[in-house]
Amino acid sequence: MSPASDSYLERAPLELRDWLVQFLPEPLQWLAHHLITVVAVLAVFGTFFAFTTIAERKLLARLQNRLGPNRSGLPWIKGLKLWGLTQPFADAVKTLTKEDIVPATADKWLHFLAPVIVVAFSLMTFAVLPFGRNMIPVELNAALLYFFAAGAATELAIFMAGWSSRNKYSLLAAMRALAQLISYELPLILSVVPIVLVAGTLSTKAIVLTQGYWTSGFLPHWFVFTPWGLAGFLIFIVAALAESNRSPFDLPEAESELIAGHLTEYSGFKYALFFMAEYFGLTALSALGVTLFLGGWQAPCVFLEFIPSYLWFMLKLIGMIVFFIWVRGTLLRLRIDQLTRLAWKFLVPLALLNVGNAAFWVLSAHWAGPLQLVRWAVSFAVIVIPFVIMGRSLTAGFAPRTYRYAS
Amino acid sequence: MLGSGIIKGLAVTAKNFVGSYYDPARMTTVEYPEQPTVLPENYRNFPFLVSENATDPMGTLRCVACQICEKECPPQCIIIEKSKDKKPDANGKMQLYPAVFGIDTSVCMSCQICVEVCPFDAIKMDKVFEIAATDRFLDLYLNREQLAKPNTYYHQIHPEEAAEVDGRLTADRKAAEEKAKATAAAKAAAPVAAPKPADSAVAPKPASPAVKPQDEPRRLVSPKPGEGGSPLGEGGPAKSS
Amino acid sequence: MTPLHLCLLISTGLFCIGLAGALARSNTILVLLGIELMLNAANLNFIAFWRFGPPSPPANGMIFVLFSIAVAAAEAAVGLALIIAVYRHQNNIRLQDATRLKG
Amino acid sequence: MTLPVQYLWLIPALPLLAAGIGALTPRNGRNLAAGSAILAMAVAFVLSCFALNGALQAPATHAVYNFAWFDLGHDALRLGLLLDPLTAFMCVMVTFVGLLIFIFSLDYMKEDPNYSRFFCFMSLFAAAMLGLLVANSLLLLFICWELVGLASYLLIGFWFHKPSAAAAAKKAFITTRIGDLGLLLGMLWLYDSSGSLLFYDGGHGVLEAANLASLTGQTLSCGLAVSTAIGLLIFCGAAGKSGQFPLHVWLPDAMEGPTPVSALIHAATMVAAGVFLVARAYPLMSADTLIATAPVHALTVVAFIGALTALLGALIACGQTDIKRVLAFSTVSQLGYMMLALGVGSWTAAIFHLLTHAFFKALLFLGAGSVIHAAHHEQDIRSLGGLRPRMKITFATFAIGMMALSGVPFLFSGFWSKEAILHAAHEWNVSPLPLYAGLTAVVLTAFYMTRLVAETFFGQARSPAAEHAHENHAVMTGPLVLLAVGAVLLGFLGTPACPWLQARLSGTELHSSMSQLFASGGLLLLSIGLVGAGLVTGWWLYGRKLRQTAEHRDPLAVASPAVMAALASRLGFDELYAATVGRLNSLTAALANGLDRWVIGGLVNFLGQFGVFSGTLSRETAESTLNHGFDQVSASIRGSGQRYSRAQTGEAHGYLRVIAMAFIVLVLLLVLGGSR
Amino acid sequence: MTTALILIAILLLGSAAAAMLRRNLIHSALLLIASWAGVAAFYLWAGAEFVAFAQVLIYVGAISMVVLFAVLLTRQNPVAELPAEPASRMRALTGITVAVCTAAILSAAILSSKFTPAADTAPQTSVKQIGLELMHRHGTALLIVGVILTVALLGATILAATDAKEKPEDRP
Repeated sequence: MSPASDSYLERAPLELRDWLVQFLPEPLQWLAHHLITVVAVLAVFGTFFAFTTIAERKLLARLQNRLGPNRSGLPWIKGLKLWGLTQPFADAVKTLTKEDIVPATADKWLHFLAPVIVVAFSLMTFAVLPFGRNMIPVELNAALLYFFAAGAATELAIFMAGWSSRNKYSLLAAMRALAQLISYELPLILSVVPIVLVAGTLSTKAIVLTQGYWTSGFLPHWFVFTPWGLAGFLIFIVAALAESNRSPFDLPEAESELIAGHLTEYSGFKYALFFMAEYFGLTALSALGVTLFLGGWQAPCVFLEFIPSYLWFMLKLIGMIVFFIWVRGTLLRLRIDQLTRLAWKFLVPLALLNVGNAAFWVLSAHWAGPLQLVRWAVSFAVIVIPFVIMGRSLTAGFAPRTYRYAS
Repeated sequence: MLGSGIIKGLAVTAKNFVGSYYDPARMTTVEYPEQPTVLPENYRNFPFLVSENATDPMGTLRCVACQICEKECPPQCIIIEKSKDKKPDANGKMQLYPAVFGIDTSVCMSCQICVEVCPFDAIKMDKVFEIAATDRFLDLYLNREQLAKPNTYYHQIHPEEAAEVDGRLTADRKAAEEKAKATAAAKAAAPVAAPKPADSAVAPKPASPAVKPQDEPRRLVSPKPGEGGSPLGEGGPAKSS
Repeated sequence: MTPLHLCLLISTGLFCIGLAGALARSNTILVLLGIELMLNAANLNFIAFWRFGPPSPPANGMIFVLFSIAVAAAEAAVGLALIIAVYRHQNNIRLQDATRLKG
Repeated sequence: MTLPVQYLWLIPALPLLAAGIGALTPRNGRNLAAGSAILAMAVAFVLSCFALNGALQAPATHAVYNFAWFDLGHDALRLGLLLDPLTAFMCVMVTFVGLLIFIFSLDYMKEDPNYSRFFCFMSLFAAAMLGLLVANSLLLLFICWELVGLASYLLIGFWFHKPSAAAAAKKAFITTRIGDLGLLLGMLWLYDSSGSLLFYDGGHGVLEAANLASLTGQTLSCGLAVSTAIGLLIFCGAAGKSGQFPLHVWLPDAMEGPTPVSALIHAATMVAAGVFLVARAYPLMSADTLIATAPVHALTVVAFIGALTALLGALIACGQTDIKRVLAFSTVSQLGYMMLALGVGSWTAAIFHLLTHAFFKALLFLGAGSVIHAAHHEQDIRSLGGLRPRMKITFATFAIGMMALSGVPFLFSGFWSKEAILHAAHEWNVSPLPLYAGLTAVVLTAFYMTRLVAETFFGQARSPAAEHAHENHAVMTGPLVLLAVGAVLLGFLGTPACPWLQARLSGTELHSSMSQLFASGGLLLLSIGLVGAGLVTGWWLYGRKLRQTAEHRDPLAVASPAVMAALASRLGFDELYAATVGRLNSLTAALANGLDRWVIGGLVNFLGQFGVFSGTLSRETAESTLNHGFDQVSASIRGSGQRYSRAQTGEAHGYLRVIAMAFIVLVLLLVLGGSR
Repeated sequence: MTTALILIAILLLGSAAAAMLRRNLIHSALLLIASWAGVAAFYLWAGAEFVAFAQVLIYVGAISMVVLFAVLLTRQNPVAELPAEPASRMRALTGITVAVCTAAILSAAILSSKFTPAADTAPQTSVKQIGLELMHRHGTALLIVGVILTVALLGATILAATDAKEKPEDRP
């Protein structure tokens, strides 16, 4: 690899780990090695989650010309406000100390298991994400498949939450959430298939490595900078928004209609767990998007490689999250039929087309010279023309709704 | 094309984001306890009782315990008990007064009907909103002492409305005095002419002139000629309607 | 006893649990799920033989399992759709009540 | 231009494609379905002509193209395509006749709401039939065979809202299935004993010398050679499909389908499939003729069955009044002829007759269809009549078909092919009976065809429908004319003077000389005389004194009412089968129920049921005369059958349990028996 | 190694057996999902990670959802949950007997057969290899499975769909 991989900053976290491990007796070293990795991931992303919540609140406020939370400071020091940055910790203390209410007729076990499962599985997805050049918790051959498999279990948890609450709102909302998650899992996975096709592997590490080149030193070969990659990225973002129940696809939790959906009967720490899992899911999907489309931990230019890879990754991740927050602050919630129609009549066909587009890209890989231009033009046309045509038919349906009141 | 609207929307919010840092005029919110907000004139919250004098609020309540508001209140949150004795009011006339006047603000829905029906301008809407309490039952039940607020406070919170009310009241007072004189003179003079009762019935009505034509038909329905002079009698048409 | 024996015994157990469920339960959904269990037992065998059996073309066992899973998915989808159709028709899903093909 | 054997699959693939298009077209896409079907058929016809051209250049060889279908343990299961003159001639015939029938249907089915479905089914049928013809593997042939059965089921039951049509479709399907069971068994046996199902495979095919020798070498305990047994089983399938004697009952009922279907399936192609199969497997069937010690030869059975069928069909045809039924029984009879020819060792004559018969029978059926269409679906010949002046083209072509079928000498194709068969039967030295049966059938054929024409076209119209009949559109008469031309000309391909067709089929040198024409002059003259006798009798009975009203009694019925009644009821075959096959069914049901009772209720219940059943059996044996016993027997059988049919509870649990039990028993048997 | 297998087996068989015994359908379904997850664990144990993840994705992610939807859509009337009638007890008894017999026979067959000792490590199979195998040797099968899945999807939709009348206000 490039000399940057030898820089001290690049190696620092790993060396720290090795240094810590060496103090332990031989048989425990293997265990400690992995334990430290897990703890590190948990700590980093736990903190990240905490600050995502405050960032979201502040950003949303600013997007709507408000100030956002800015009060909480440190305890015992009056007047020190720290721009409200300690808000998440105050929230944590609040939720932890709240009463845990379980409905009398609820299925106690499932009611308890649901938040546990949802957090456990959303954390499991972090195992295959390459956070840095040498920082990947588990190197799997079928990493992408693993990611989606682990993500699939959250649907189960949502069902369990909805059903065990013995509440009609909860159950209805859970079914709605399931319908949404299942619908959008398809475009999500389909939008990733072109990457697999072009990179020829399911391993996240290898996918990042294939993006690690530059044209004349500053044009990175990230997949998002190809026609099919851009289309895939957009589909991925839409599907990821829906998969993580974020606005404008936050129907499962629509407070105004479903009184927070499957979470109606959850309070206190269990509610916090769901909340956490949701942000973990968002973070994991954003990280996956970064890994697959935005070059992972690769620097955008050659001369910026001195900045350690994990920082680049974090930077891109934060960028993604900020974008998600921005979208949440902008768009309105969709109706359920619009939601499913968007998935099945627009995203899925487009994603399928995009798979074909990527296949064309692979087949025309040897085209050179002016043919390169043709290749780009064809690839763009294959995705843009259907987008325009299907988009027209899709928006044609979004006319103002005519209500007929009960007579 | 699909998506152009989304981009436009994103641009709008991005503008908001940037603008919120250097353009305070954009901000829709204020930092509340530090920066007080100016409430609009017509803002209302829960009712209070108007007393003429701040030094002796209980003694100078305008309320005469007529119990109209108690009967009209839709959620039935007003409790009134009449006094056994009478006290002179601001005009020096002997009136009943509320021995007990309570409002359960946990029930009150701020509809202002009590204000509308009060013939004495004795109950008005307050603007206080920092009324959090620790006891859900006792603290939210306001009694006579808590409700009574001086007329100056009324002027403070609803200046235009209070000025109009005061003007009306003083006009009433003047008219009452003139009428007292007139009746005294009439006792000495010949019996009353035909149009006289109408005049005398209208005169004590404390409504503004604009209200008068509206009141005419009511009078046709329940004509009570010869009545007048007594402020208590004013309750008559209101009750009968 | 080699691991292969153990694996095969486990799959036998799974198969027979599925069979018992399919035979004994009256709820059609559970019967279908019992059959799914039996399919899974077969898949287990594929993997067991792929791992411990005589050498075969690479990935043969896995590919069999993949196809089997795909077919099982199709079966589950159609089966459950049928169950819903039957439910709509006779208002319950007890298998012993669904004895007529006719209207 | 020739079509290499590798591309032979195109011929069946094109109609299949058309069937797919037809299946996918919406209801209003009538022209797309019909157009694609006709186009596919036309292209297939052209390709078939190319194939024939190629095959004729090397008639004695069998061009094959074999490929592996899937792996079975160590060796692969292989399928193949075969191109020889037999295949090529059949393909050309099927595509040409099929094309004309398709065109005819354009107008005939015009009113039908399921127009595109009809063409879809027709294309499917054509595809299956062509696949059957080009197969070089008994397995592929069998697959197509079953597809043909399916397509015919769909087509016969095309007007499934008519209960009779639905029943006829079911009957045709089940009856042919009985024969197919034999074919399946024969196929499995063949695979077991020779290890291959390919016909020709460079010396390893089942129809090639090495395998034939080994098959004839093995003998069963009863003295039959294995090849004989397999041949007979294969003949079972052929008999079912071709409507031979025990299994002929479905064919007349199949006339419930639309008339083009009758023409396509029951005249030209599907019923010919059985004959084709026997002709294809002829080396296998005839392999045992060299074994003098064999108790029976496969071909002998074929010959006798064929002769019997020819006679029976012709007899019954005399008593029918439905125009299509008459033609159907005539088809049965003609197929008997072909089988007879196969049996007496002249498969080329059989194929010759098959080809000519396809033309004139399709012509007759389409002519009948034209009549029916014109007369608003009036099919009873007693109610028709007087159509000759109204429908001139139809009458002319129908008359040509009639004369070809009757074997009017020299000009018409039927004469030459029939003559070839009779000639072959004459030379057969095993028994003269087939020849006599054939000669009798000649008389009867001429007789009933004369009756049909006289009743339908002459005299006066006997119903309003017949009165208002008028000539059909050119779309319908055009195919009739073309077929009529074929029905006349085709005969000259195989006259005894110049047996070009036979020589090409068998791949031998062509010896043509006029002298052969009269080599067996006596027989020729005899058959001409018999044809004349039949025509004259027919005319004497029906043409001399034309029918006046529909209710008028049939002259034959006047002459001998008993005979006529028996013929009209088709000699009671349907009733007989209803009784016997019903018994078979209830026996099977009893067996199944016995198993189930044993599982659930224990042996006691079973014994009780068994008592009832044995009582039934003993009663049945007590009945001395079969005729009288039929009713009671069937009633009691039906009763016990109903009792036993309770095994069919419809409860899935029970079935699953039986499967599991059967598995346990099987494993126990295997383990305890210690086999393999 | 073997300990892990036995643990997996206990999870697998235990949850499957419990699923078949529970009266509550949702519990049955969830326990079955646990059992399917156990099968996935077995695959992982045997070194077939790709299949394991596919199993989780398809069974735990997709089929389970269909099952749960079906359970909820076919809610039985609580009144219909009668106590076990004699016929169903009989059926359960015979069913279990048959299953036990099958188990006995199969186990006897397994125990009496001899296998050659296997390699210590799992055969090395990369995802790419599986993909190439699928596309080359089993390409036809893959196509057919694709067609089957499509047809099953359409068929299931048609079977389960109700032909609801479109109301004017339901138009988008």
